[in-house]
Amino acid sequence: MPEPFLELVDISKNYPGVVALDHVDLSVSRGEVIALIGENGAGKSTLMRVLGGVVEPSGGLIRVDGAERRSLTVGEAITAGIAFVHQELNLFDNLDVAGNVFIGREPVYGGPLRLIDRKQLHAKVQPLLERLGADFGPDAPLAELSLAQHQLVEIMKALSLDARLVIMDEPTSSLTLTETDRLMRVIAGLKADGVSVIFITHRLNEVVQCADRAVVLRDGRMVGALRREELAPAAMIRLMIGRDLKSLYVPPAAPPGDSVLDIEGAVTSTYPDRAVSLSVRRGEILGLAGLVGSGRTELARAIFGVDPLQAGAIRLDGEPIRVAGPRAAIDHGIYLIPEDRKGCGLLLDVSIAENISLPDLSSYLRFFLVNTAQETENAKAQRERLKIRAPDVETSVGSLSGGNQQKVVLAKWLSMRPKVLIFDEPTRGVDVGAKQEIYDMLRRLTDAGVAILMISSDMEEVIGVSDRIAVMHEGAISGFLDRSQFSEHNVLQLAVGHAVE
Amino acid sequence: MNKKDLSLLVLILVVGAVVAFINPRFLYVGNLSNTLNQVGMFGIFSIAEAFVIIIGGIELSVGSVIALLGVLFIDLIVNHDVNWVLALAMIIAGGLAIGAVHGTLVTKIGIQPFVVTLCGLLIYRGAARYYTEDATAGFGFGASFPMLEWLTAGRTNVLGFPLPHSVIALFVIAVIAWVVLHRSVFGRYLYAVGKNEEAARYSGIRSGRVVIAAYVICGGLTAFAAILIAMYTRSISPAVHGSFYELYAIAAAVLGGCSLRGGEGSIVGVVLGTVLLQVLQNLVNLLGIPSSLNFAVMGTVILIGVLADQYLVQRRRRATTAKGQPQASGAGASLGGATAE
Amino acid sequence: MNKKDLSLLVLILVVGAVVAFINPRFLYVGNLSNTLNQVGMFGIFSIAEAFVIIIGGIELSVGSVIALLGVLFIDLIVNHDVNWVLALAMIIAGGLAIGAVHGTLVTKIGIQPFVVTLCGLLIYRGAARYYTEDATAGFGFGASFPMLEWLTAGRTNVLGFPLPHSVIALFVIAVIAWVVLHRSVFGRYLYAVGKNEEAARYSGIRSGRVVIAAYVICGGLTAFAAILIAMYTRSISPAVHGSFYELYAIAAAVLGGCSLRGGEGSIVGVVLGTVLLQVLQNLVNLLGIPSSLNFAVMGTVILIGVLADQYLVQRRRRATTAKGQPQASGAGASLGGATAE
Amino acid sequence: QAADKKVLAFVVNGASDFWKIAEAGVKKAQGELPNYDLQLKYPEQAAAAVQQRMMDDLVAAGAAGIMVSAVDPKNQTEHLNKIASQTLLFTTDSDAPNSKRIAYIGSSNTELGKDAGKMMLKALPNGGKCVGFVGLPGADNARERIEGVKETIKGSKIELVDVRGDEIDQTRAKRNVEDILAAMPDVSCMVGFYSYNTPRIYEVLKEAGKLGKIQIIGFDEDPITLGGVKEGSIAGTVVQQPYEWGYQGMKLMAKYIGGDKSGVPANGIIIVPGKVIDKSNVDDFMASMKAMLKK
Ligand SMILES: Nc1ncnc2c1ncn2[C@@H]1O[C@H](COP(=O)(O)OP(=O)(O)OP(=O)(O)O)[C@@H](O)[C@H]1O
Ligand SMILES: Nc1ncnc2c1ncn2[C@@H]1O[C@H](COP(=O)(O)OP(=O)(O)OP(=O)(O)O)[C@@H](O)[C@H]1O
Ligand SMILES: [Mg+2]
Ligand SMILES: [Mg+2]
Repeated sequence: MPEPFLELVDISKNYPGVVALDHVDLSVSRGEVIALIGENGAGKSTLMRVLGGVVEPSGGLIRVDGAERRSLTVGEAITAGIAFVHQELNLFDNLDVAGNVFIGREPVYGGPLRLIDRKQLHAKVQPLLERLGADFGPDAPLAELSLAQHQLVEIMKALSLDARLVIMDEPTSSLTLTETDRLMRVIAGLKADGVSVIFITHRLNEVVQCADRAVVLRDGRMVGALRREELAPAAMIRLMIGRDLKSLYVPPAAPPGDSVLDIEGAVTSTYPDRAVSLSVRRGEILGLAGLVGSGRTELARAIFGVDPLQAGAIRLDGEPIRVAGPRAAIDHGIYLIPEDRKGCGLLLDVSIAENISLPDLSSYLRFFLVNTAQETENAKAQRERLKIRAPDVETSVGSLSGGNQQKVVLAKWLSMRPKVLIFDEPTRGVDVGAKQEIYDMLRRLTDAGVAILMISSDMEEVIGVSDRIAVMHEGAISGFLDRSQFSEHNVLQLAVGHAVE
Repeated sequence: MNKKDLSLLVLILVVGAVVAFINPRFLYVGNLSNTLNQVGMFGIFSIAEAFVIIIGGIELSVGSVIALLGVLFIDLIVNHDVNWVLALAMIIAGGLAIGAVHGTLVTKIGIQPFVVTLCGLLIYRGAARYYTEDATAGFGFGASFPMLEWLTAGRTNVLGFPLPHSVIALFVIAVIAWVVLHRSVFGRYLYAVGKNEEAARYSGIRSGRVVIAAYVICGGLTAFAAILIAMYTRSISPAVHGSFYELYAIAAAVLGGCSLRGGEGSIVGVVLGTVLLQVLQNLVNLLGIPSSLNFAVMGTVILIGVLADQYLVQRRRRATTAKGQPQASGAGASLGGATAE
Repeated sequence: MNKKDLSLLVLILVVGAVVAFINPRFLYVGNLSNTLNQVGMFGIFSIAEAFVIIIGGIELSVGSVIALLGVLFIDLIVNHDVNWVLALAMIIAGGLAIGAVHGTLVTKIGIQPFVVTLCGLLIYRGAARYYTEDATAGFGFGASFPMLEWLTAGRTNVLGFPLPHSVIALFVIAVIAWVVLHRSVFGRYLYAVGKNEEAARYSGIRSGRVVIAAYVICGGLTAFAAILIAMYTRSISPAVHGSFYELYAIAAAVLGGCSLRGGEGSIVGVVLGTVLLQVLQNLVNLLGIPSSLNFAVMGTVILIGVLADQYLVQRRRRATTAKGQPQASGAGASLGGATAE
Repeated sequence: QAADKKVLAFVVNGASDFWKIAEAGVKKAQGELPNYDLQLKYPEQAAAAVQQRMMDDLVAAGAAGIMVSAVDPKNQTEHLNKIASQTLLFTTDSDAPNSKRIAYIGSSNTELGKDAGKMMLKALPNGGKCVGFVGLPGADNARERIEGVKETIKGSKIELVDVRGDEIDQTRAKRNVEDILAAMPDVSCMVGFYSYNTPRIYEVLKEAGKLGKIQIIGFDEDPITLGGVKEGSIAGTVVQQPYEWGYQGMKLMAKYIGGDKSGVPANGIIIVPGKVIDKSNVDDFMASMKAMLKK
């Protein structure tokens, strides 16, 4: 094994009331692919932020090429050849794709004027786009790309750095199988070029696919490492959460009832010449799969009334309804849990309790005022139930780990009484243990008569949780699958627009 | 009372103590009462402004609205012999209407708040000047509305202290605003919309309505302040009356912890901000500082206060870190500090 | 030229055509030349303001800086017999220094830009007034600096048109600013920091330096404008000189597509915004509209322009949707429209 | 219609009631000058630049004559000359003696100040501390009035200890009086140098119950000032005669354009003296004002 060029020694990081990292060691050698796994809030992102120069550790040493230091700055990290794909995307929606990829490292001409060489810039971005199979050009304005496409741009940014080490913090959390596969190949390519990769994910099969070793964090401590040959989901789960997990799928208690939500000929603005029709039945989980940009989020937004429906009708319990806006949808009992938690799901610098109560404040009323005691109580209950890792419910959501933020988004809606729940990537960034809790909860909800539409890019989740799957391709439904037809192959066939044989 | 408000209070007390030390007349009942009267008038429209700032908007037409509605009010009761209760109701209704128009233009038509209210600033000022043909609107000699005057510009003895009614009005308004902002559902919505409108909409908040409501509240309170101010000056030159008052209002709100990016601010802070600004004005006259330095003194004291606060915050932080305690990363200073985004 | 700028240009042309139709003197060479002269002076400090707005800051002290530096400039060359080239350099240096101080207070100490520059507004105005003891600073009769006067306030005949030098200066500055903002790496950083400072820092951009640089540029350009304006008015009453100019500057920038939330705006837009504001001023005098309505006309035209633009955008959108073509969802209106956040 | 009439513009230095009276004079002149279009122009701000802009625009619009109350005559000379070279230029209110203006019509602020000073001497035979209030202490008219006062009271036991400025903000103006009352309990007279200052003084003293105990000397003819004079609580006020400026000035300009230059004296200065209004003549003055503003 080659000498490690980068070592983290005895790194600790304390936040008020939280020990995020507790004396962690990690070393990286050339061409090594390390998977970093652990529960939500275990400290994975924090560890990587220390490495990327974003967070200053409270203690410990960082050794780069033998030189020791207490902390790095972003600039030093970049100079040391470390590229970083952040968990929370850090892009500029007033620039185009090329501008984002090369921000801070633009090719220039004109001497001291440092003018941007646009041609060269585009030329440099084009191969990256192809490498990841992106369906947009280098001059696409970022504001018009979907979340998953943003994630691809972030990855390109890291790849363009010619780094020695690429850190990817949950790069695949909103990618579908196709893009993920492509990314796996990219990682293999990097490895072959001698570039090291640290890879954080909650999708354990990805770890099995590409990692040389897996490092497991729990409660800020390193609890184990698995070599390539030991990598198996069960072993990883045991290290991560300290127990085994049962299988994903729990069948419904009763066969599904009548259809609750009927979408007929819905047309969204991105695909004005395609229409979607589907219905969700009482007590069932309808999975909605598709490739990045297939229009699933757009559909959900239109049903929820965020965007106007260009054409088509929505029926609830057979009655046609008009959804003028999210409030109207909620009044009808249709809820949406959005995929973009930072942009649409949360008020970042507000406490967990206030975030949870926000959609349902009227039920906390006491003499026209908010009953904060009841609010806190309910938030505490949700925190227990979803195992949100935070010192208390007064903690502001912005300081939570990504997965825990996602749990807060879920908690916002689960304390209410919906008829139809639309989940857009419900477990984005959520760890395996908590995922299971969430799936159990979905099942309990359907058993209580709720209809669930679950948009998911996680193949395992779509197949493991749904009672039925609808697949979207370029703004239209390309087919439905019953449980008997469930398979990766079938879903993928439909997702690329082919029929199932 | 949060930390920001506390810093502000300390600053006010320090400034007050220094002034009182140099000129003990600062603490005379008459002087305090006069200063409180100003705080009352300015505080009300500063609170108005705070509502709009909290939802992430801005209201630049405060000064012009004060001029226009003031002129109209005096005109109604002096020249048109309208009963003052009716006139008062009409003016408040006018303020609410102006707010509704601004809110609608911002939300339904989607014009930037800065542009909408800048146009308001220009149009209302012009309207006031045109309406009076640039003449001063005033009560004239001996015109008297004893009841109205007593209510708006009078003072009531409370334990020997002549408490101006304007400050009583401010107190009532501040208490209500505090409850609304910090305790009611609507207040939660205001902050939510100001922090992240998209997320608020996804939570089923009709953000458009909330924004309009904020502008309407702002308009109504400003109208009320306009009446108090008109009754105080008893004469209004439409070309200059209330000009720059929007800046006072925004300054008070920002000093009081509001962020112009929305989603932040406390009523106690806004009131304290107003107090600071008025004490500074008082100080200049009381210490016999040349009135040309009035502005400079205000600016300097605010800057020193903010710098001192920032310095203390940083020292405190260093101290806690040294003691090995975890430190709040990104905790801004309490006074006028950049709110982390 | 983007869509926003185009809408603004159309609005200017429409207003111009209407004015010219009512009073053809609008198009007289002398009048156009005078208006352009104003555009030159106001455009320069509007561009200055735009730099700060693009990085997500705000600069409220523009007017006061124009007063203070103007007073100092005149004082230097008239009373202290400083060579004007040296004086010019000193004043520009002063502007740069003011910008550096503001930038440092914002980034290193972490005080909100609004607070820093509000204090600046107050302090510089006070300093100017104190320095001159509130007296007007001016050249007096017969004082003459032919070269300086020609350079700053003169006009050169270009194809029979007396082109004011101020507008030539604006042109040069605008071209440079355009290249810097829209073509250089530094410009890219300005937009990046304005949009998302945290992300900029994660990308290895020294956002602190970028912010300071923006304030320094703003200070320098404002100083230059201060000299032009001083040479135009040839007299400065420190109490009122340049007051409200920050509002003009911000208005021009916002009309030209800058968002006060940062990260947006184009130089062409800012210049067009200035042109619109100046044409509106010209219009009031030319059409014999009562000057009390000056402000109201300005406000009304801007509002109508923005509303018309918004209306057209919405119609266009509906039309394309009907034609079944894909449309950019969330595309705001082009003029003064709320920039989507 | 109006387009083919010659335009004569009266450009004032800012909006105030004072100019309303001048406007009445202008209106009277308009009645007698049917072939002219007389306009009174208020710049939207009392700033030299704004006023210059306005005059440039007026010249561009073809004005035949401009009578201007220059914001800053000392330093506007050059620009006034430029205007004078393109159209007939009169100055009023404050003169620009070095400019190429044809005539100045107005009063002398120093003389007005002296009148006020004399009134102070009469009102305070035993002397005392006085405080002045003014909008813009640096403005020429304010300086000259203050100087006039100081010159007259020099050597007496009366002292003008301070003059507070208020930027023409009425709230500040009233506040200043309140603050001075608090800061200087021994003040024995207050002078309102701008037209709105005196009413503010009157109101504050009335509210404080100090009317009669503290002498008030005013300038200009605000209705409250006149009321106070009539009531006896204001010692007196010094007024200018803007009505005459507007009336005579416009007539003179028309005459001059018509070719008759006899109305303009050699030095070009036409002084319309000010008037001291006290209890003895206030009724007459109010009656004549009423008559003037009726038109
Ligand atoms: N700025 C902060 N302030 C306070 N606490 C923080 C802050 N950032 C992170 N934490 C805490 O540190 C702990 C570790 O967070 P981290 O983001 O590293 O988790 P993670 O392993 O990446 O989890 P996930 O899988 O959910 O992304 C969490 O408990 C989190 O609440
Ligand atoms: N704000 C926007 N402006 C313009 N186009 C957009 C915008 N948001 C999304 N799109 C486009 O709409 C298409 C559908 O996006 P959508 O988010 O619905 O896809 P999706 O199926 O949810 O996929 P994923 O979320 O996995 O990317 C994409 O091609 C995307 O480029
Ligand atoms: Mg994480
Ligand atoms: Mg999606």
